[in-house]
This record gives sequence, structure tokens and C-alpha cells, in this order.
Amino acid sequence: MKQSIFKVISNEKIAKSVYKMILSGDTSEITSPGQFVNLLVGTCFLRRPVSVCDVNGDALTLVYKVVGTGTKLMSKAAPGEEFDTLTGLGNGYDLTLSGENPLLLGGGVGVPPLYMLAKKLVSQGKKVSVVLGFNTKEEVFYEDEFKALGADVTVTTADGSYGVKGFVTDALPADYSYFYTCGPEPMLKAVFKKTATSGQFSFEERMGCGFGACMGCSCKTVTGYKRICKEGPVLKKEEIIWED
Amino acid sequence: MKQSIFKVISNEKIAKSVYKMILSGDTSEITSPGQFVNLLVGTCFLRRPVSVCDVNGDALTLVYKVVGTGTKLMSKAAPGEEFDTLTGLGNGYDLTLSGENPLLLGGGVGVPPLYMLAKKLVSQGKKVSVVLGFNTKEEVFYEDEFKALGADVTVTTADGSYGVKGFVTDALPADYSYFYTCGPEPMLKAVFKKTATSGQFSFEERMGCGFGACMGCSCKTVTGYKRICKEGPVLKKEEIIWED
Amino acid sequence: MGRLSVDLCGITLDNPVIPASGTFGFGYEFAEIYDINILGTFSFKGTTKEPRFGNPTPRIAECTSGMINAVGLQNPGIDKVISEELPKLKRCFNKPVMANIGGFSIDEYVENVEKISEEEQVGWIELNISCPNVHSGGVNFGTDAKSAAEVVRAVRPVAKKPLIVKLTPNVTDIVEIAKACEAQGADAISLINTMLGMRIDLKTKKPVIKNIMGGFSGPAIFPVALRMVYQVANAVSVPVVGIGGVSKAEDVIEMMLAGASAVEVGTANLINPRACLNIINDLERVMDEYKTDRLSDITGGAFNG
Amino acid sequence: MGRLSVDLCGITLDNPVIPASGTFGFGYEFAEIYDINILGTFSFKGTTKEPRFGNPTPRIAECTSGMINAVGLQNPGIDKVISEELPKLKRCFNKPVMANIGGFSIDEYVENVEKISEEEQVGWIELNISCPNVHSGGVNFGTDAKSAAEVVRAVRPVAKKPLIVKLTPNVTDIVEIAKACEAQGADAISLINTMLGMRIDLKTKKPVIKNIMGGFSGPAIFPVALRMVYQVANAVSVPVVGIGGVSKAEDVIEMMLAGASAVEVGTANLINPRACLNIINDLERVMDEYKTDRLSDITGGAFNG
Ligand SMILES: Cc1cc2nc3c(=O)[nH]c(=O)nc-3n(C[C@H](O)[C@H](O)[C@H](O)COP(=O)(O)OP(=O)(O)OC[C@H]3O[C@@H](n4cnc5c(N)ncnc54)[C@H](O)[C@@H]3O)c2cc1C
Ligand SMILES: Cc1cc2nc3c(=O)[nH]c(=O)nc-3n(C[C@H](O)[C@H](O)[C@H](O)COP(=O)(O)OP(=O)(O)OC[C@H]3O[C@@H](n4cnc5c(N)ncnc54)[C@H](O)[C@@H]3O)c2cc1C
Ligand SMILES: Cc1cc2nc3c(=O)[nH]c(=O)nc-3n(C[C@H](O)[C@H](O)[C@H](O)COP(=O)(O)O)c2cc1C
Ligand SMILES: Cc1cc2nc3c(=O)[nH]c(=O)nc-3n(C[C@H](O)[C@H](O)[C@H](O)COP(=O)(O)O)c2cc1C
Ligand code: FES
Ligand code: FES
Repeated sequence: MKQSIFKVISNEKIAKSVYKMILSGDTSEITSPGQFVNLLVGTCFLRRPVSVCDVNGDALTLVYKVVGTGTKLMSKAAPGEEFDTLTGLGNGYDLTLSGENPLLLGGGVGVPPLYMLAKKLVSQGKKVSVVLGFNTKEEVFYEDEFKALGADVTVTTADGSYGVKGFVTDALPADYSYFYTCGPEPMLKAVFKKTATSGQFSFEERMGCGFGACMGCSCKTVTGYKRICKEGPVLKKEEIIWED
Repeated sequence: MKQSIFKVISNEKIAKSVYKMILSGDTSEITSPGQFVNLLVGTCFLRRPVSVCDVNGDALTLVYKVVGTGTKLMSKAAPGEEFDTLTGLGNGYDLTLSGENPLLLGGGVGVPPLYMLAKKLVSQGKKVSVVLGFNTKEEVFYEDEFKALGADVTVTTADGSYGVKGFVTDALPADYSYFYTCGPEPMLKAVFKKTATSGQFSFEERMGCGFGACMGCSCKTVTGYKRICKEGPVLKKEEIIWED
Repeated sequence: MGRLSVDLCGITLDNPVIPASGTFGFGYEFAEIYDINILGTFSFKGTTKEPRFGNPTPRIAECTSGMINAVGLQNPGIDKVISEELPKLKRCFNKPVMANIGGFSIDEYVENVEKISEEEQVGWIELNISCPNVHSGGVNFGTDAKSAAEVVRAVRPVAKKPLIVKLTPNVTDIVEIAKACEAQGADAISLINTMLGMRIDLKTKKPVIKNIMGGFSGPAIFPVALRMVYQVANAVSVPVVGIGGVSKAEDVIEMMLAGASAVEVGTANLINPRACLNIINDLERVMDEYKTDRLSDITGGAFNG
Repeated sequence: MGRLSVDLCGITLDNPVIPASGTFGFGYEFAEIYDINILGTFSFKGTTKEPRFGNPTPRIAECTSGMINAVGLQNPGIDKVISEELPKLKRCFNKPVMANIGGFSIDEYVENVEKISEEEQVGWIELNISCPNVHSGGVNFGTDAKSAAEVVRAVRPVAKKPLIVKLTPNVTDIVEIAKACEAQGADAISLINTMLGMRIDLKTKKPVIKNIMGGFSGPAIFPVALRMVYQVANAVSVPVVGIGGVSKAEDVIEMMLAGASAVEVGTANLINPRACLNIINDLERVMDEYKTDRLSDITGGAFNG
């Protein structure tokens, strides 16, 4: 974990309520896709956790949806604005288990962390399939970016306004070696049920600190209690216990 | 009273820890010297009361000393920065009682409200004497500004590093028709004792609202209870009751 | 009845927004800034039998997201309130007003309530039981269920208007006290009054407030107020008026979801004299955002959550 | 002894800054960021007899200038703390540590204190009496002077280290409870624990915290904490440790002027992991600004103010 200042390079809307922010700063502690950063935003008391979407040298890309006070403030940040940021948080995805043709399943703002993951897997020579699920056409983002990596991309929308009508689980390819997923909890549950192989899930939880100090984000797993911010946010399919 | 937005035109240091800020906005409610404005400053919870030093059309001049969080933030305000401001607060000095050669006695940041007062009195053809008291040379400000109005100006410093050594009460002229004063409480008490005529005193008190709603700033006077922010900050010599 | 209107003890309020006692005087200062008839109602400055100057100054201290006051119930006394303030008020406010009544003994409470009950413009009596009980060494009536019940029992027969009992939060068990007041015939409970707090001036190394301690209010106390509103609204069957740290339309809705039938706004008025006006103007937009049709439907919406 | 050093029950602290229990784990996360040996000491995560998962999530809610937590004392249990955490801790912290001990019955408190007393690295025992008393229907030991006294009386004989009793602020009369603890032999009093608070999510219309209510902490509670420290320090003769909303060097000095001999910093560590480091680094500059020579001289400086 590292605490340092990141400066906004650019901040633009890429879909309905969804923004892409590029910041520059010390990215040295970001070691793995699926990790997140924790940003101090304006007068918000708690930090805001956001997944690493991409890292290129000093440049950190975040993609976030405006849902409340903090993300609204973020959407108004101009180039040059600075954020006190904790980096290198969480375990991230384990790439060694991917097999040759891994499947990436992203829903809504669960899509961003899969981008850096896809990039790494492609660079390792894997054949990557991606299914990106959204509610409706205006919310779709990053289809082209994933395609540009050379991944095989399917987009689903719940209302059928773009791509395949339905959920990501309605567009699972016939064959994949392993899967990685991130998205809202109902989607994760559906993925859990409908996938044929093992895989890894990235979870969200309300956080007090984001670096393991407060025990605010704990969950029960088959392998014991884990903090989503420290031993997570990525859990393996085998260890997940779904509550209620 | 009026609530409106004022925009910083300039903000410069004029003496040790003392700044002069010119703002532009709706000054229509400022009717009399000795009134004050109440500024919302950064994340400070309460507003900060500052005396009106001068008004020229849309331009409002404030002179303030950095003593804590709020005034420190004010000192960092750049041109263009905006302040939510309540104007037209307090009674202000009553000019009708001045006589022909009024005396103005200011101590430290009690000096600013006397400037607009001197200007008005001079414009009414009065012969104005001013005694400005400071601790030390580096803290002296506005001597030239008062001189430029045509007032007869004496400066005192407690350590004798500039002007007359001593307090304002050590430099009272022999003859004056009436007096107006503003400054720290020990000075006001000394002025009360040592002056030969009647006069008016401007007081400070910790304020919750600044416009008469909270009863936070009350004092006892010979003529009943008064709110420093509403029936004050200016009290006549005859009505003052000194507590402890 | 509009989307914003609510009922408080049989009187319809156009909206649930009520400036809290002690932060709105008798309304004039605010009437200079906006037409105060837009308000649901307002609770006037706490009134006692005798005129009071209150405590020595400084009476105000700043805090993070809040303030401390130790005004000490400065008011002109109930007779002057009736003979001077209410007639003046009538000229700028044409709705029933909430009369906030203090007292330092049970007899005083009874006398004050009896007098104010006669006033036509008074819609509700809000009994502030946080005043120190001079007969038992200065302990508040409101910090003990037994003495709270005693006050309510004594004033109940003479209160000719709906009786709202206002509770102090500085207690171990707010529910016990609220229930005791309900059992003695309170028509509603309002809460919370200020929390006992303190600041020290690092320069003088002395308490900022001359009286050492004072009442802490503002957005900082909202989570405690909300919790108490939720607990009390779950435990009593009379309406609850939520107070404490409310400064925006969202806060009003949150208080109502916690069980409040109406909401008082205190300190926010001091910082932004337009606070209540802004809240009322924002309410419909915020209701739309959170898919709320009518405010009167959401009271207690978070129960069984 | 340097300018910053203070005494706490006979042990000299290099400075009065102590990360508060539950916000500093067992120190490792912070040791990644700075050398935690710079601290006066720290109070480790509240430890109970059995390992505990704690409450269901969400356990965290944001507030204005503060947060609510309902972690529910997640900890590995005292045996694992002794066999695993303390040996690990020894490698990154070479000072006496403060052991924060919880319990749900008097027997459990006694057993836990007895065990932890044997540990060499433990300098003080901080008895958290805010846990619900399972034997009397979940009411906190700390909300009642009698049950607080009972716990302290029971653990006193087995506590082989200075015994600091940590009080909850959710009470009518904090002084009565502090005095009861002192009378039973507490070597110091620390306060305050979190205030009971709540938030509701406007989108779901349900409480944010799964357990409905939780403990409110952060700068918002500072004025209440300061007031209670002042009241208790005035009433007891043992040292008082001030806790609640401290986030900068100025706050440490204000707490000490109110009567604290040392100061715990909680929530601030979660927002800014360097908070305690910054506070310690700022202390001398702030002392100079306010003309304070030695911190150990200022405890209670605001009394008779
Ligand atoms: C590990 C992790 C990675 C995330 N990555 C992304 C991402 O890449 N892009 C993206 O758009 N969003 C992401 N989120 C969700 C994002 O953190 C929330 O949308 C954001 O905190 C909302 O803040 P707000 O102030 O706008 O909302 P508000 O509702 O005003 O926030 C109030 C409080 O609730 C918390 N909160 C609200 N929603 C969530 C949530 N879903 N998860 C956790 N805390 C929440 C806030 O942090 C804050 O403390 C991630 C969450 C986690 C835990
Ligand atoms: C009617 C009136 C007119 C004033 N005019 C001027 C002026 O023209 N120039 C000038 O430099 N100062 C003036 N002051 C004093 C000025 O208001 C304070 O210096 C300022 O509020 C300090 O704020 P701070 O945040 O820097 O200090 P802090 O000490 O951090 O402030 C903490 C709190 O104490 C209050 N406070 C601190 N000092 C004073 C004080 N002396 N009077 C009232 N409240 C105080 C603050 O407003 C705030 O609420 C005036 C005060 C009053 C009441
Ligand atoms: C300056 C001031 C004066 C107050 N005077 C009274 C009063 O006279 N009677 C009363 O019942 N409450 C009084 N209160 C308490 C408020 O009505 C309200 O209960 C409390 O401030 C919490 O609400 P808030 O956080 O919105 O201010 C006063 C509060 C303030 C800040
Ligand atoms: C996430 C969290 C967990 C806590 N856990 C404990 C605990 O285990 N034992 C305890 O005595 N206090 C616990 N506390 C209370 C703190 O130690 C402290 O008393 C309180 O938060 C007030 O201080 P603050 O405002 O500086 O945070 C916890 C507080 C927080 C925020
Ligand atoms: S958020 Fe604090 S431990 Fe995970
Ligand atoms: S400051 Fe509120 S009445 Fe004067």
C-alpha cells in the first residue's frame, strides 16, 4: 500500500453517467489487475474505492459511474486537480489459473477492472473472450477498447437495445478454460450458478479504510474470514459463501 | 440584510498579518459606516464577521488580520474566488452626533471601520482627527489612507517603534467635539475612562448568526439587552455596562 | 393536500419543514429575506415566565460541522411574548405557530402553558423539558423518566393545544423517557434538543464558552438524532418530530424514513438564512429522485429494515 | 524525558499519541507506511474470549465529519491473539502495547484479563465495558454505574497491569460511572467509545448498516468527547485518556487542556493512514504556537476556567 498524490490528466464522459479519468502519479504499488485505489474526494469523509482499469507508466485509468455525492464530485474534477490516493489495495486477480482461453464477464461498472486483466492475459498469449453486460445501449462502454486488445467481445443489454438481449449469463460461450468476473451481486450469483468451470469473482463492500485496518468489509468464506479490501476483493469460486 | 455572492477583485498584505481584500457585489444594503458583513469561508462552519472598511459602488473593501482558520483561508483567496456574504448587518455609527471636530480612535483591526466613517465625516465638512494605535511598526496600516482623506492623523505604537510611544489614549488631542472608537476591549475601556466627551464604541462578540436570530451575542446595556449583531455593534458611551 | 403536506396532531402542514426553536427568533429577521408563510410552521424562541437575559458571553463556539451555544433561554418572558411578539408575528405569519415553552419548576411550566394556550395563533405547544430543574439542584427535567412524566402530567390538563414534548438526547435511554411522556398524554414527541458539548480556546487555554459547556447542534449531530428518532418512533404511537442537524432536503426525507412526521431545522438557519426556503424548494426534486410520491406516506419507511 | 513525553500509570510515553482500538488492527497495516515505534503506544483490536466474525455487512456508513461502524468486535479470540498476534507484533513494535479487552459476561472479562496480564509486551489493559451484557438482555455493562463497578471489581484482582476502564458516552451521567470505576480500583479512565448513531439509505429506504445502528466516531463527536473528558477529569483523581474525533495536533492539546494525560486517535487513522505520524510531527510546532513548553504540564490547564 502507498499513500500519494495523483493529478488529473483528463476526465471525460464515456457513457450515460459513466466517466473515464486518467490520473498521473506513483503507480509502483499497483501490481495486479483487480486491485483498487481509494481516493479522498472533496469533503466526503470516507475515501472512495475505485478499481484500477489500466496502468501505463505513471498514468492510472479509472472508469466510474456517478451514483452519489463522491462520484458526482469526481465527475467535476478538472485537469490538474489532485487526489490523495491509496494505491496497491486488494489482492487482484490471479492470472496463473486462467488456462488457454479464459472468459471475462463484466457487468456495468464491473467492466473496468477486466480491461487491465484482458490486456495482461492477451500479452501472455491467451485467447480471451469477453462478455460485457449493460442495462441499455446508452450505458455501453469499452467495447472497442476490448476489441482493440484482440479479445473476442460480446455485449449484452437487458433491454435488447444493443448486442445480445439479456444478461451476461445469456451469452456464455460454449468453451472456456476459466473465468473472471466483476459486477453487481445478482449478476455474480447468476455467474456462480451458470458457469461450467472454476473462476474468480470480484466483490464490493462498504469500506471504512480500504487497507485492512477497520474490519468493516469482512466476509465469511470457506477458507475463513476475509477482508474484501485486503484478502479480497477477488475471491475464488470455491471459497465463496453467499449470505442471504 | 441581504444574502448575496461577492467576488474577490484583489487581496493583498498591507501590514504584518493584515490583509486588504476588495470584493465586488451588491452593496446596496450597506447603509452606514460601522456595519459589518458576515462571510462564509471555506469549510468553516460559522460565518466570519468583518467590518465594512469602505464601499465604492459595487466594490467592498475589507481589512482583516489573520488570527485563525477562517482568516487564514481568506488570506489565500485568489481574485475571482466567491464568498457567500450577508451584508447590511448591524446599526453602524450615528454620524449626526459628531459635532464639528470629531475624534476617531482605532486600535489594530479596529481601525478599518473608522476609514469609511472618516470619509463620510470629511465629506460632511467636519474636521476629523484620527488616532491609530498598533503594537509595533510592522503592524501599522492605513495611516496614508486617512491622511489622503484630509484627516489629522496620529499613530501610536505600544513599543514606540513608530509614531508616539504608548496607546491611543496617550495621544488624545486637547479638543474634540465627540468621539468614535473601535478596537480591542482593554482599549475601549481605557477610552471610556479617559475621554472628555460622549462618543460611540464598536464591540465584538462571538456570533452564531450575525443577523439577530440566535441571541448568541447579547449584552446588557443601560437601555436594555442588545444584540451586538443587530442593535450593535455600535453602542453609545452612556448605555455601556462593562461586565467583569 | 399537496405532495408535501403532512399532518401534525390534526393540523395540516403544507410541508414538514419547521424552523426549530431558538434559531428563528419570532420570525422577523427571516421575513426580511423570504415570505415565511411558505414554512410548515415554526417553533418560536423558548419562552419562560420571567424575562431572561440568559448566560454571560461568549455564548457561541464553533465546531467541525456544528456549533455550541449557551444562550441560556434569553427571552422577554411569556407576558411580553403574548402582548408584543405574537401581535407583531401575526402581521408576517398567517399560520398556526408552535409555542416553545420552558420552565424551571413544574408550577412555572403549568402557568406558562395555561397562558399560551389562550393564544389563537398558537397551533401546538412544544414543551422544552431540557431546562434545569431548580428544585432538584439543576438536573434537567428531561434526563429522568420520572420527572419528565411529572411535568407532562402537570401541564396536560391545562394544555388546550396539541402538546409536543421535546426531549434532550443527553440520556442513557431515550425510549424510556419518550414512553413516560406518551403515557402522561403527550400528543407528540419532538427530538432532539442539543447535545452537551464543549470547546477550549488554545490561545487562552480556557473554555470558549463562558459557562464552560453548552449545547452542540448542526450536521455533526444528525446520526445521533436520526437514531433516536428511529428508536422513539418505533416505541410510541404518537407522532414524532425529528430534529438535529437537518440542513438539506435529503435530510428531511431521511428523518421521515426514520419515523418523523415532520422535521425541525435549527442551526442551518443561522448559517444560511435561506436554509428552510431552499429545503422546501428542493423537496419535490429530491422526492422524484428517490421515487417518493407523497411525503406523508414515507414516515417510518425504514422500519423493519 | 522530552517535551512531548507524558506518564500513563507509571509508564513513560514518548508522546501522548495512541492509536485507538479497532482502528489500528495489530499494527501491521500501518507498519507498512511508517515506523510505528514513533507512537506513544497503541491499543490493539478489542479482544474477546472466543474468535468472533462480528456483525453482518454492511458494517460501515458515512456521515458528515464522521462514520458509523458496526464491526461487532471481529477478532481472532484471546488465545490466538496471544499465540499469533503478539509474537508478530513484537517484530515491528518494541514498546509496551495497550491490550483492549472485551467480554460478554463478568467471567469472560476476568478470564481474558487474567490471560492477557501474563503477556510481557502488554503495558496496560484497556477494559472496554461497552459490550452488551448477555446476562442482562444485552444492555451494556458501561451504561450503568452498578454493573460497571461490578466488572471492575471482578477484574481488578487479576489485572497485573495498569487497568484503564474505557467508557461509553451513551449515558446520562458519565461522571457517576467514572467514579464508580475509580472506586473499584481502576488505574485510569479512557473515554469516549463511539456514540450510538444511524443512517438510512434513501435509495433502498433501509438502514445503511445491516444491524440498523452502530457506533458513530470521527471529528463530529469531538465536542461531546471533550466535554466528557473535562467532566471526568474534574471528578476523578486517576489519569484520563481522551478519545473521540481527534485528528490533528491541536485536538491533542485541546484534549489535554480538558484534563487528558494521553490521547487516543481512532477514525483519523482510517481516513489518513499517516494521521498519527502527522500529529506527532506537528506537535512541537503547535506547542510553540501556543507557547507550551512541555506537554506533561498542560493536562487540565482549562480547569477553573
Ligand atoms: C473494491 C471496489 C472497487 C470499485 N470499483 C469501482 C469502479 O471501478 N467503478 C465504479 O464506478 N465504482 C466502483 N466501485 C463502487 C464505488 O466505490 C461507489 O460507487 C462509490 O463509492 C460511490 O460513492 P458516492 O459518494 O458517489 O455514493 P454515495 O452513495 O453518496 O456514497 C455513500 C457511501 O457509501 C459508499 N458506497 C456507495 N456505493 C458503494 C459501493 N457500490 N461499494 C462500496 N461502497 C459504496 C461510499 O463509498 C460512501 O462511503 C467499487 C467499489 C469497491 C468496494
Ligand atoms: C462586528 C465584528 C466586526 C469585525 N471586524 C473585523 C475587521 O474588520 N477586521 C478583522 O480583522 N477582524 C474583525 N473582526 C474579528 C473577526 O471576526 C475575527 O478575527 C474572525 O472571526 C476570526 O476568525 P478565524 O477563523 O480566523 O479565527 P478562529 O479563532 O479560528 O475562529 C474561531 C471562531 O471564533 C470566532 N472569533 C474569533 N475571534 C473573534 C473575534 N475577535 N470576534 C468575533 N468572533 C471571533 C470566529 O468567528 C469563529 O467562529 C470583527 C468581529 C466582529 C464581531
Ligand atoms: C442558538 C440556539 C438556541 C436554541 N434555543 C432553544 C430554545 O430556546 N428552546 C428549545 O427547545 N431548543 C432550543 N435550541 C435547540 C434547537 O431547537 C434544536 O433542537 C437543536 O439545535 C438541534 O437541531 P439543529 O442541529 O438543527 O440545530 C436552540 C439551538 C440553538 C443553536
Ligand atoms: C471501526 C472501528 C472499530 C472499533 N473497535 C473498537 C474496539 O474493538 N474496542 C474499543 O474499545 N473501541 C473500538 N472502537 C472505538 C474507538 O477506539 C474510539 O473509542 C472511537 O472510535 C472514538 O474515537 P475516534 O472518533 O477518534 O474514532 C472502534 C472504532 C471504530 C471506528
Ligand atoms: S475497509 Fe477497513 S478492513 Fe476493509
Ligand atoms: S449573532 Fe445571532 S443574534 Fe447576534
